[in-house]
Amino acid sequence: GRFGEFGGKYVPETLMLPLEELEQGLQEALKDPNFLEDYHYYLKEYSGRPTALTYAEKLSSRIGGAKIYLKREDLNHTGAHKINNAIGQALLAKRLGKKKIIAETGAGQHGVAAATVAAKFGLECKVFMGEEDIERQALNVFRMKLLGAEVIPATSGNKTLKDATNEAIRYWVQHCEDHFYMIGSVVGPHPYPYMVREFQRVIGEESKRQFQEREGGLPDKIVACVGGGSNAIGMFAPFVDDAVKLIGVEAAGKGIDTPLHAATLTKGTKGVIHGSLTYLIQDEHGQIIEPYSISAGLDYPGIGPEHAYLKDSNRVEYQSVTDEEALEALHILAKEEGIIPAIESAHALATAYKEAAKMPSDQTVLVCLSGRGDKDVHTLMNRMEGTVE
Amino acid sequence: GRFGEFGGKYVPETLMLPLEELEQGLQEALKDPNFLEDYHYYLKEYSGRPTALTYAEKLSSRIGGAKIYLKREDLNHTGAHKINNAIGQALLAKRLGKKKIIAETGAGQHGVAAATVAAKFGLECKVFMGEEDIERQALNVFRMKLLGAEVIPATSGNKTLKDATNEAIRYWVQHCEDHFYMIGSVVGPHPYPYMVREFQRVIGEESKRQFQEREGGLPDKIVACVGGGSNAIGMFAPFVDDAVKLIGVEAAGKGIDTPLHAATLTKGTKGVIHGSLTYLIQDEHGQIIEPYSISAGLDYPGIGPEHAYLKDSNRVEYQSVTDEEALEALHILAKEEGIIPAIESAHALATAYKEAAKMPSDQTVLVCLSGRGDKDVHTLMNRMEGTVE
Amino acid sequence: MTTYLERLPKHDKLFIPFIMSGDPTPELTIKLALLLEEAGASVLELGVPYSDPLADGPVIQRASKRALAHKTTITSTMELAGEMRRRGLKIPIILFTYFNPVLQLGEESFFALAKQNQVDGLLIPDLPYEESGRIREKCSEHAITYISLVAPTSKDRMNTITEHAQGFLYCISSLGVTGVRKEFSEELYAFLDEVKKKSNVPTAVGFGISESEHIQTLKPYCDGFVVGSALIKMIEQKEKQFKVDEEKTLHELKEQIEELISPLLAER
Amino acid sequence: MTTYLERLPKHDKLFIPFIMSGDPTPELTIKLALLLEEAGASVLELGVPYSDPLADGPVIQRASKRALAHKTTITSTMELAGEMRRRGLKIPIILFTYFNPVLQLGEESFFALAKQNQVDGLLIPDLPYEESGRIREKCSEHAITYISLVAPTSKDRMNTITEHAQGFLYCISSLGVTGVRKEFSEELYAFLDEVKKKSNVPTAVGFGISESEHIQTLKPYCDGFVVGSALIKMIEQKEKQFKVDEEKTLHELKEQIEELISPLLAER
Repeated sequence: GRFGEFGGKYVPETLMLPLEELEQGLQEALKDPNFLEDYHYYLKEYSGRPTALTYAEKLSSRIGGAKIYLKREDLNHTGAHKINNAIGQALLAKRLGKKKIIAETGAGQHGVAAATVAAKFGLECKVFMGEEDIERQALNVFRMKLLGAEVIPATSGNKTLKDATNEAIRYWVQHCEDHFYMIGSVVGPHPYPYMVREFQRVIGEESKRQFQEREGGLPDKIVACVGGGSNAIGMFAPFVDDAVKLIGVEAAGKGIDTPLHAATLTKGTKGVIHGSLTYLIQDEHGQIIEPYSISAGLDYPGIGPEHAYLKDSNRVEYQSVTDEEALEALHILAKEEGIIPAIESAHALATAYKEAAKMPSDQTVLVCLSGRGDKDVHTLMNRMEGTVE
Repeated sequence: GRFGEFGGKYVPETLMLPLEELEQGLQEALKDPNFLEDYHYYLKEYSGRPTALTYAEKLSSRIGGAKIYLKREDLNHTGAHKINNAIGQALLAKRLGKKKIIAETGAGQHGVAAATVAAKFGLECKVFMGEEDIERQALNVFRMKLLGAEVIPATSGNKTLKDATNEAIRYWVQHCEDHFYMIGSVVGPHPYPYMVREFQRVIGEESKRQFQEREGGLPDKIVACVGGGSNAIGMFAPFVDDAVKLIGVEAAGKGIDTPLHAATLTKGTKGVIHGSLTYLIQDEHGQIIEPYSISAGLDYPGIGPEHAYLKDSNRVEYQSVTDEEALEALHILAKEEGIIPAIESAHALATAYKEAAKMPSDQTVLVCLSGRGDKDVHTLMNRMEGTVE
Repeated sequence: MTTYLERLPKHDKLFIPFIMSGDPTPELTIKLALLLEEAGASVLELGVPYSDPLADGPVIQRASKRALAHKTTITSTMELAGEMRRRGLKIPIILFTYFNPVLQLGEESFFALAKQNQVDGLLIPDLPYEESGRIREKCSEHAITYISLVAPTSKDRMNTITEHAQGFLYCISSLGVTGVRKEFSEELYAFLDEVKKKSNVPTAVGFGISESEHIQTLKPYCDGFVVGSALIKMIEQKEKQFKVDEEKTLHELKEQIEELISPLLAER
Repeated sequence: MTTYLERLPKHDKLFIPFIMSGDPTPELTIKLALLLEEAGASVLELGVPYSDPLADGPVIQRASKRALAHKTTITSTMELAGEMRRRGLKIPIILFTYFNPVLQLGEESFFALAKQNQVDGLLIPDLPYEESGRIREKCSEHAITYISLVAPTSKDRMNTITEHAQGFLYCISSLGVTGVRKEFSEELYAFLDEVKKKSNVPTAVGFGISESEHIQTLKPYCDGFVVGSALIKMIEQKEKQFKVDEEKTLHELKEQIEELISPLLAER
């Protein structure tokens, strides 16, 4: 249950049995052709996979370097890669005989994905969400309720994602006998980081096949944004043993030299969060610090333990991108390609532009466009009032 | 340029030449394998087609009759079938050497699609939108601007879709030499209803192929909502010569016995609107009456002339569904399948449920899920305040 | 029934004003018609207000809205024409209407009313040649002059249009819907020359004629002028004034019109 | 350094109160510790406040928040333990802390501080047996008692846990995070019986012990009780009172505690 020194199961004793059962159930499921068939059936017939691989022709020529390809996770049902994992875990929950699921959510994307699969597969669903986030993301809250989920406000701490996760874990501790906890990213205690990777690796697998068909080889560089890190792990996993440069992009918020960032790998230190040993943003006394990013999906104080490992083993390079850079990248994509990316994904784009500009035109950069930006339009409107006219 | 007695070109003399040029260019393009290849390339690699065909298992069992399948146009880039047509017309505009496009929009879905393809294909884009709608659909207005389009308020009449269309036509009359008018539905003067059908028939073609693969035959009934009617025509076209019952669903608003509806075929009379002879909602003096529906995409006083023909020739049955019925259908789909449909599409669903309930379980109903409901969440929130808790 | 041609005053250059039936009030529409005749109008274009006037600019759209507020319909407009006749109007009246009101009224009623109210001609801005076969036929049966429009974009269509033109040929002065414009393009002169050469009936320039300079400049290229938006704008600006002192306001309006068309009057 | 066992008073049944370092103030934490000893506490569980106490219910979360507002850290908590010793506290002190503060402080500093401040034991609620190998080793090097928890869901893990238990074995009275509960399930009795049978150290029931009836009911099934949330709640409710009349408030608190644990005191 470790990636190098990272990962593990730092959880209350009560959860050890549920985690063991989960791990065993997962291992069996991943070896069961019927389970995998079901999983791929729903990815295809329900979520609309394979998602497109879009060659961003106008963008590439504007950037003036490598050819930029976009893996269009925004075209998934519910608008982001989150659904891949939610489908996988929902099927697993059913297989394990659990009729009730719990999920945590920040901006609401995983909450919506969880509520969605709960509806689809007939599960009862409770979504824990920080009270602050509930107010900021009223639309997603409404979507979840429309889908039949119960949204439970997390009132502790700063009332955001970190606290919603704490509350979800607390609830799970008390109700683990009949509840399945559906974590939304490659974080949490083992086997979650492993499980979520396996349910997200379809991103990279499809990309590899599609890229082969289109370019007859592998991309030179792959870029993905990293909050908890599930879209990045899903994209990177099938390429880890290939000669492809992999770049993860964290949120630098107002700048990594300010206190307002979410650049866990760049600025964090080793510690335990939500059951896993990884890098995190904390003070000298080991108290976790609330991170900041304009992107609600990236402002998580920890990071998936596999990313910590990939960083320390130098397999993946991690960069960071500020709010401003991400917004500029978003605007450029909207104007050049007619695609409004999620602000999360815009972080990956900003780095991809920088990298592509330095590369010759016969090389290629593949970006994981993890989600669509519709959810962010309110944020963008508030932020850019008057500048888009 | 007619469907039976319907259609035609009821336009100012100034537009006759542009329409002739358009018709000729269209005919050539539709015979040009390169054009078709481009069109299908962008449908696939940009918009993510083929869209999924989802078997709504839980829904079907709740309804308790025929198996219900959903053609998932909501999974398209920008969230609705509108993009199919926008891609086609944008490619045609480029082929005809036009660098500027005009579009009209009501709720903003076609406006967003037009702005999207304008960005993607490097065209200048002006979107005409009623001043009322601009206020009600601020998010879509912002999306269009983000995509680089200019949104021009239509201040005449009731300041909604009908008036935006009038303004777009007026602007086109004055600027037809270098502007391409991208109509969003199967309405307007010939060749628009024909052209938009050809660019939307991919919906039906894919459905036919996918249905064959999944069920080994054709569906027994196909249901689609009808405002202008492009998703319905696109879905129906490839099935018109087959033994499949086709049902179009109009918006009955508060009820077809009230003045507040948009049931053009059910309650309208023959007349001319936006260049086309068709059924429309008008008073005894031939003044067009503003229609009503909770769905911004269905409250159009006219209807595509081909629908008028399909009604009069009895090939398609047209029913109508009230706001209440559509909302109930939306809720049911959300809770049973984890899909929040556009309120437009929910009209088709309401009828599909009724039909399916009357059919044996070995029969099938195919519903065109024309778009996703994210855009409607504000409307739903206002409408259902307090009822979803 | 007297025909269009019989009513037409023998002027060298035609002045064809457009007013909207019911704007600002039905009664004033009649007075305006009589005033225009007095001011030198050769033909009256009488507009039927329409909910969706897609060939018209904002000025005429507003007039349409005002007229609809007075419950003006295609029927009441023709009745108004009859009333104009009863009050002595002699010049031809061309009914300007979108196609849909005609359709809804029905052919039979339409032509009965036209005849009864001595309407001389019909102009339908959204009915191009290709769609107008049946109505042209009916017009000629009922001795109603069917007015055609020709635009700079008509090109190859010009021959057909000029061939079938009756009464006068309405030449669209620029691309565009009706409205007030500042300048004319070089292409316009060539276009007007060509139309004039081909046409068997007088040619009248419309769309954007708002200053006497326009008339002065374009006079050599055509046989007359349609003045719509500019006139409606004058009326609109006097809406309140009419209520205060109708006679004086009508008098002022007449002076403004005479000033506008002075280059035509000078030749009479 | 005196060990846990040497400090343990020889009571039949253990009373193990939990208080949060720095709540409501560091000074009061010391006074509360002394009061608890006086009231019959066998062991003191001294909590280190943490930003993300995911094994704790809302009462202890609030205490954590109050303590953090006083800038309480793992270091200052151990120093507070030292001060308790200086003021005469004899019973064993178990430091209750989440793993992350220990990690950040570093092993060396941690054990140096623990020794220096006469901390006797360590309880880490988010460090299950599998993750605790190294810290157990270090604890035993430094003669620090490592307290283990066992839960009804431990099942097959119970043997391993009981085998390695030191000091006392903390039995989680129900599924769940710490908090105040009303009833106990049948399974709980079976679970406690089993743990007691297997354990070589005293068993103490915790999580939800909030009324003397709980203690009365469960007494036959265990060797002692951990009282956390119920105690913190009493302290919380007296937060203002402490500022008005500290001595009187402490006295009242002591009476409340004695009332709560009366079934234990009755046996002493």
